[in-house]
Amino acid sequence: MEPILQIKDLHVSFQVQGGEVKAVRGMNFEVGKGETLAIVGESGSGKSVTAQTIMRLIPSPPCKISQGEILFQGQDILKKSMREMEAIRGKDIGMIFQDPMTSLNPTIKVGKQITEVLIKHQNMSAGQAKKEAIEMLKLVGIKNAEARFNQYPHEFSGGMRQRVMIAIALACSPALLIADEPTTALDVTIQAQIMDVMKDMQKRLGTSIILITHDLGVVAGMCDRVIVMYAGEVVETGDKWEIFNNPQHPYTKGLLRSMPRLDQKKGEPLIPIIGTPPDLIKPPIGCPFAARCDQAMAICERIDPAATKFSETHTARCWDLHPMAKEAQSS
Amino acid sequence: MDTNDITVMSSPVDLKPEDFRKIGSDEKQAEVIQRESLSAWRDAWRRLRANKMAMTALGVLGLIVIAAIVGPMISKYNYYSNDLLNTNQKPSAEHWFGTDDLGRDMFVRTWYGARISLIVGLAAAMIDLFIGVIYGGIMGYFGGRVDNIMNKFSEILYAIPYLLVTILLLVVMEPSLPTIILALTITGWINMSWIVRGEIMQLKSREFVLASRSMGAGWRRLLFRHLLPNAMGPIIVTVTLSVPNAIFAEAFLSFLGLGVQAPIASLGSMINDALTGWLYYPWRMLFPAVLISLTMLSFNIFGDGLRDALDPKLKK
Amino acid sequence: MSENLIEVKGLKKYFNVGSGNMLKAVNDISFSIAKGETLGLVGESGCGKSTAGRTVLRLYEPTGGSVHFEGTDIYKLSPQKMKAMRRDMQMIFQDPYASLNPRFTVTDIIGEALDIHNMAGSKKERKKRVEDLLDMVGLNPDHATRYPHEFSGGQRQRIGIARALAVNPKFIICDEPISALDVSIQAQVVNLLKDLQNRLGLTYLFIAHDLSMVKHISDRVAVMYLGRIVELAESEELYANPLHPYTKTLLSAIPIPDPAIEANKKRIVLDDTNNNFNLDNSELVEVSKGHWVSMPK
Amino acid sequence: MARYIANKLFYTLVSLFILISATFFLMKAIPGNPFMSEKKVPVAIQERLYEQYGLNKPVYQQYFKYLGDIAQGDFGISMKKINQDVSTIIGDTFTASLKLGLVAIVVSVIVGVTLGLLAALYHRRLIDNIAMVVAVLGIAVPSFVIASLLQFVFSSKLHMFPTMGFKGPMYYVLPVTALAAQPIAFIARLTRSSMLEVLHADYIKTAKAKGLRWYAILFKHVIRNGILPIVTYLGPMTANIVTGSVVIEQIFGIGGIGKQFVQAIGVRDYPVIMGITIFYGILLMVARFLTDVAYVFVDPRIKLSGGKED
Amino acid sequence: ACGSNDNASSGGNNGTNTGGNTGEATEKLAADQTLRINLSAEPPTFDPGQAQDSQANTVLNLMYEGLTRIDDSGQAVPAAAEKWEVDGTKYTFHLRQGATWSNGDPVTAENFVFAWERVLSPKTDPAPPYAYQLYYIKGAKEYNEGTLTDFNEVGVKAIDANTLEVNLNTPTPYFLGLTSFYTFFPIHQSVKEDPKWAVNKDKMVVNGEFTLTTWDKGQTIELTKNDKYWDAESIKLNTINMSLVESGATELASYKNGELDRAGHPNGEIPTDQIPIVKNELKDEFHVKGIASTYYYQFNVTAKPFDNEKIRKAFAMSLSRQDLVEKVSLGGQIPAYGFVPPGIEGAEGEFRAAHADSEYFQENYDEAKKLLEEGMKEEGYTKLPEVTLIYNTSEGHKKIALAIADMWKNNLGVDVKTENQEWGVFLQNRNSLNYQIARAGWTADYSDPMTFLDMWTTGGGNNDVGFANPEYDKLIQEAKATDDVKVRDEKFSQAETILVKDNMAILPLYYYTNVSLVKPYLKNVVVDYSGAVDYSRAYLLEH
Ligand SMILES: Nc1ncnc2c1ncn2[C@@H]1O[C@H](COP(=O)(O)OP(=O)(O)OP(=O)(O)O)[C@@H](O)[C@H]1O
Ligand SMILES: Nc1ncnc2c1ncn2[C@@H]1O[C@H](COP(=O)(O)OP(=O)(O)OP(=O)(O)O)[C@@H](O)[C@H]1O
Ligand SMILES: [Mg+2]
Ligand SMILES: [Mg+2]
Repeated sequence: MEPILQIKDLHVSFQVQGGEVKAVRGMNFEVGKGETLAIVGESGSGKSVTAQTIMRLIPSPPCKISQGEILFQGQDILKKSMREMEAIRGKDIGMIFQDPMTSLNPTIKVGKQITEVLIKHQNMSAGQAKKEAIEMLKLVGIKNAEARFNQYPHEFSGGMRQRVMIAIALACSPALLIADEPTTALDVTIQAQIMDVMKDMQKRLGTSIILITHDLGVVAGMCDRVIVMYAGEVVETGDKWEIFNNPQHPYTKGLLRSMPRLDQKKGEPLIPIIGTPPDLIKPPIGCPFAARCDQAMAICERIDPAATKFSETHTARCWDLHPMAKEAQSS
Repeated sequence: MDTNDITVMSSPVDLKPEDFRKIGSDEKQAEVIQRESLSAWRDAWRRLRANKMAMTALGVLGLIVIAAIVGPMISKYNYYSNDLLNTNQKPSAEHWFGTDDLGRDMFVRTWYGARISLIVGLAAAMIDLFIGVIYGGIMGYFGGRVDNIMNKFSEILYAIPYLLVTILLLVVMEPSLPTIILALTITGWINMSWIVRGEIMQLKSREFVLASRSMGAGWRRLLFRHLLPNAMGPIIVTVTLSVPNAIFAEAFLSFLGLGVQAPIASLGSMINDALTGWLYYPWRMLFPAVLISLTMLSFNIFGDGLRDALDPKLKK
Repeated sequence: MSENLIEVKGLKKYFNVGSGNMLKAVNDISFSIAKGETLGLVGESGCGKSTAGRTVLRLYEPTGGSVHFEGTDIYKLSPQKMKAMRRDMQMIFQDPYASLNPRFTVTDIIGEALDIHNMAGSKKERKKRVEDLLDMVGLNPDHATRYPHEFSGGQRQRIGIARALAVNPKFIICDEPISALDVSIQAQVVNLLKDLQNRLGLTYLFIAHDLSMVKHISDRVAVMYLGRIVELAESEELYANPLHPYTKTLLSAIPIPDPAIEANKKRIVLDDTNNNFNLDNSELVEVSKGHWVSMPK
Repeated sequence: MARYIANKLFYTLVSLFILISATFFLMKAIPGNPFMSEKKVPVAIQERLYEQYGLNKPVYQQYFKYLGDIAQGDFGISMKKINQDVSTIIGDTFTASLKLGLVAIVVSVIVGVTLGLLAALYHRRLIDNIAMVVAVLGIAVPSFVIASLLQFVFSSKLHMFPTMGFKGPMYYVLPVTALAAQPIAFIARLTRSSMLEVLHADYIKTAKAKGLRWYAILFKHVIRNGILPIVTYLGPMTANIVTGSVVIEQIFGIGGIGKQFVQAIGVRDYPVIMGITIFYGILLMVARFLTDVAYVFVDPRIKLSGGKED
Repeated sequence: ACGSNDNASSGGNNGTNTGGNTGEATEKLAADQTLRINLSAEPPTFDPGQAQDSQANTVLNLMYEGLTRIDDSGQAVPAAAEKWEVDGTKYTFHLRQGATWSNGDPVTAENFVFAWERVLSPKTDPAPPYAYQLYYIKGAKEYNEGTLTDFNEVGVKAIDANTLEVNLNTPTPYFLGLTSFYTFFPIHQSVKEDPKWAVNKDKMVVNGEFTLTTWDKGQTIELTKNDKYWDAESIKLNTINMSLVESGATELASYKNGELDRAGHPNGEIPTDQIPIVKNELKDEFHVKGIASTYYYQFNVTAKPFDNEKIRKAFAMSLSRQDLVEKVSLGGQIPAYGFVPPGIEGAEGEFRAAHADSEYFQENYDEAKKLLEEGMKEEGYTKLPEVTLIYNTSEGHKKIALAIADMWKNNLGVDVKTENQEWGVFLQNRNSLNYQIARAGWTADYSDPMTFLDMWTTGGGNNDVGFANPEYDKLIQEAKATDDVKVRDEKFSQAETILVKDNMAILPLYYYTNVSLVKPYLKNVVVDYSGAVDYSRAYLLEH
């Protein structure tokens, strides 16, 4: 599988009053052609920042990409000029933003916000673009698309806005689609419908997808591989079977445990992961999850663990997986 | 996936078994990164202080104010005595800023004029802030009939010939500084109110307003705590403009004979006096003009700084 | 269930969308919620859930209908009385970022509710309370002086929850409070909401998409479609025995966090996306005890 | 929309009526009359003039007569410019001011917005500082000083442009520059301030993610969202600039309506004062109305007719 | 004089005046005879009967021709009238044969009768404000006031097409001069058809040297040579282009820039600040000419403290007029100690030359202080009431007021507040005697002391100082009655003595001058005693 995107040792930080928020701290991963990669993880763990860094959309200042490479189709995106980036964005890499309310321009009709991309990247005429855009709106399940085409974002419900965002991102059938929590505001039927659209596109065009989500159900249905992030780092990665059936990192385990299940008995409390994630201005020197981890060991607070490999695809970073840990515990 | 470098962990340090002693989550030591807890205003002030340009500007303004107060005192001249033997003298040790067409000392007159102009400018700015912002805020916030009526009222006031009003004011009242300030304020705030109105109309549909309303916030809180602070950019720009506008309006009034009464000077009227001969007696123009420009520059830079300081998104 | 805390009757909210067209975002819905109960509200996105929630709180002036809160019709209250009432009724907004004033620090956003209802006490108490609330929703109290844009989406949502909790309300409309949260925090928040409910006797109207979560948290669930309630039942009953075709579709689409199940899942697809199930000529009928479903008249 | 316009029209008419009344009585309240001069004319002649122009009647009668005339669209004739119709005077002088003003507006919007945008795009960098110093100078230096300086440098010294008059394209350059200096400065600063806000908005990120060229983003997304304060400012500014600047018109010897107005007040040419006031009032209200309409185009979230919510 | 030392050098390096030295003695006419001048305001009317200001004067003098014209020596010379006979109060004018209007009609005596009747008729709408200039004619005043209704009884008659007979009330030595004034200009009968003819350049039928060919309202006025004018041969200018710029500084700048051929009085003004400079820089082009106007302050003799004569005198004597003209007003003005300015005809030559104003009072600060003390004692003041000097808004007036207030402070020890007032407000206050001291100025209507002195009679329309002196009234009455120029002169001198020396109702400051800049190649511009300018026979040399 030939990777379309490779991220190597990416470090991203923000200058804020009182210091530097180290939002991404040494990310490494790659996305294969036609593959769907899920990024799950704690809120604030740097998922969106990573995604936006790939698009070079992070505002700088205050942001700084202090280290690392992002190879897209073999070329380092971080070295590209603004002009070259413009050509890539929207056409080669599409992006769905997390916050639908503020991500649509409030003063431009929804339809126009879609046709814009079509005209720019597909060289369509205005008329063609309009037809295509209405198609797109229908595709993402917006009823009465002709009328909705001429409305403004504030006249849409949250979920409808998000669907518009999706339509924009899908409009040019990009080679890589980054979807930052595309369906959080959608009901399950629409969500399923959109997932179908994405899958269909993937099948037709071999699109690669990075899907950032909290919904492990969506991950289960949609993705090939999963990256679990915590505090700016990848703590576990594997294909979905490995992650769901054989999670290794305590955070991943915690995540899966905390999901409500339909068959769960009523009144039974959910099992959350206690505590809060660390402040990334001063990230812990050891394992970032140590403070919340009931398996934490003395070493966890001192040294950030390296990855342990379980299979070609499955790795996790935890001291508990270290051979010495078992020894220590058994002794 | 780091497949190449890590198969089995290679540790940078020697690990001892006790390192792997379980401590659990309860023993964790949450890092405490105490940041001083500041109110939004104090936070803004702190950020403002960090802005060197803005602080310099503030310093310059302070110096100008001090000089305007002290300047006339330290000179042996006063602002009104003529010296017809020494008219239009170049700056010298005797007269630091030279003399004007009646031989009056320009140094004293300049600082004295700065005093008047600053009073006029600041008064106008205050009025702009108090009347203009509140009036515009109310128009924009309530909309509908309130807006219609208040808006039309401001338009009428704006369209009534200002000169007539001023002439009448001066017939009715003593020509004095308060009268002029009154004349300037009758319509001075209107522009501000319109700018604010537009901003508020735009802002009031934002969701955070709804959120605050859901908590029971009344219109005063919504307007003053939520909407106006978010309209701070244009407000500050308008205020910083209203200061020179008032100063020049005063000069224009003097030009029409309705401003401060000679021999009292204002920077505007001094520039005006110097205008016809500025090629030959440049110092008569230079000092007041530079002082006005410096004041305005400082006001504007300070205003920009303030604007930036009040916009948390811009913070460094 | 004891007495009803809130009773909504015939609520309507139409939007004027220009050229004389009315968008019937909420079209004659009625329901009631008992004290200490959680009513889940699910439905297609855009079907009017948020609008219904906002109208119930009188953030939008209703087009018709009434809302009785503890027996008083809140649409008839004077502004002063309404303000006092708002202390008891709170809302967690769907869009975390837009609903936070970008110029307020987190302290001020949360503290504002305290200020409005004069609950702050001294500065120190206010700070303490804000920190407690942040802690309660799983945010680092050290972040109290930050601004909304410095937070991630989920963190912002938690700020919104803390704000709603600040005034110790009796009734909270949770407009998709957790959809922007990561799962571990979702669990925290849901537990927190439940815990608060148990401790303080809170009542919720819980709007969400995540049907598993809705099922988990709600006592009863209402399903909305095109501005109307099409089905309303005890949550166990609804999930076990959905009657309305839309409900069935919805339930069949729930994603299950298990790749094995997902791989073989069959979902009912509405063949006609414009299907309105003849709602204009339907009414809610109680088919079994507490189970109402929309049926053609 | 039709109801909205009818409603606005009604308010505008009422406002005009109030404006006319207020100005009329104000004008009559100030000392002096059109026939005063240092060298007085004999009482008999003066009284005949009063009679001919209706000034011998009680003020309220003059007022009602004026209202009657105005209702029929009759602005009367000047009391100083003998036998000249007020409408002709307004027409003639307004033409000059309008030509000059429109050019000045176009220049100030283009230059001002460009400067402001540059400053916002290069926030806290050299270009920002340069643009803002230019802007501050535009504000800090009074227009009469700018006008005199321009005159000195470009006509007296460099002989590039004529000193005065208003005969052809070359005659526009200096007065337009002087006239536009302050609006440029103000627009630049307003633009910068509001664009800074817009540039940080999420939807700009979206636009970038679409791969739009920077100028497309600028023109289609950024400007429109940040233009509102400029639109507000533009309304009255247009009314002001096209009705002339006394100072600029005096310095460059242009017979515009601004100069005309101040002169009319100076000699108490009542019909001209009233005529120009009404003219200006209408212009202002139209400009403000258009501003409001423009608001909706600029930002569809703004509701014109409605109040708060609903 | 002042400041000349600092600016000596700047005068040297600023020699950009176009054509300053090239005119030399080669009297060769320029090919393009276009004169470019400036009017600081647009003439309010082109109707000679309605005109009343100096801008209209300049233009109307070029477009119309009266019975006489004033030449550069100030004498009335034949114009529309070829010759005339004077018999006491009866004047017979013989009009020039062959003179025509611009439409070709002959200029007849009827045109004059028509014009004068129009000015005097109470039915003319609006009433011509200067009708009173014709009041010397028998029955004119009565007709104008409506007490006489038959115009035939007014002393003006067209004997035949070319003979106009005029009868006056009393001997009026300056009447011939008056007939050159615009109110006396003839009007073509065609104007009857359109009451608004004077606002339409195509309807103006003129008999003067030039016709109005362009009137771009508010911007420019252009006159073109009238080929139908009887003496068209001696008119060399083809076109006169008038810009309408109010600002003196701009006018001067365009003059220096070569856009104007003449700048300054009477149609514009050289800014005071620049006078010393241009005087130096453009020596050959700088012209100062005394004119028959007086700049003075007037006391309200009915208000405290100036109801006391000694106090008035003290104020008048404690000034240095020399300083004022040399250091403040700067236009080469002449210090005034009387009211009638130089340039006004007396019995033999100028009135002022025969009756020196230095007789009336001298500047003497000690004397002034003494008088002030005495005056205060008389009134029982321990402290002088607060005194305010009012003036109408103008840079020049302001400077003078401030300089004078300062002199009073230094020389008399009195603090005087100065207050500038908007023109209308100022006039109103002055008319209603609502002031203590006020600025004033008076320009001659005709070259005779009468124009300065009859205004101070008790209750006179322009007597706005509250001055009332029966003896004075009697002297003026007597002067009006006699046709003996010597007696008149004597009466005037006595009256002025009462006005200034005895009563000091007014405080003379200086006699005005006309300051102008004229390009050396512009020749034959005539400025008369009153400062009125006549460009009709000017011409341009090659430059
Ligand atoms: N503009 C900014 N200034 C300062 N800090 C920022 C900024 N943007 C993001 N951060 C910080 O960077 C970290 C990562 O944020 P990011 O938005 O990537 O989180 P996320 O993983 O997408 O979370 P969520 O799932 O909640 O969206 C957070 O701690 C956040 O506070
Ligand atoms: N201010 C408004 N003006 C016009 N139409 C509106 C407005 N607000 C909402 N609507 C419309 O009302 C309908 C219901 O919107 P609402 O936000 O209540 O949906 P929702 O059920 O909350 O959906 P979601 O789950 O996507 O948030 C939508 O069709 C929307 O377009
Ligand atoms: Mg995110
Ligand atoms: Mg919603």
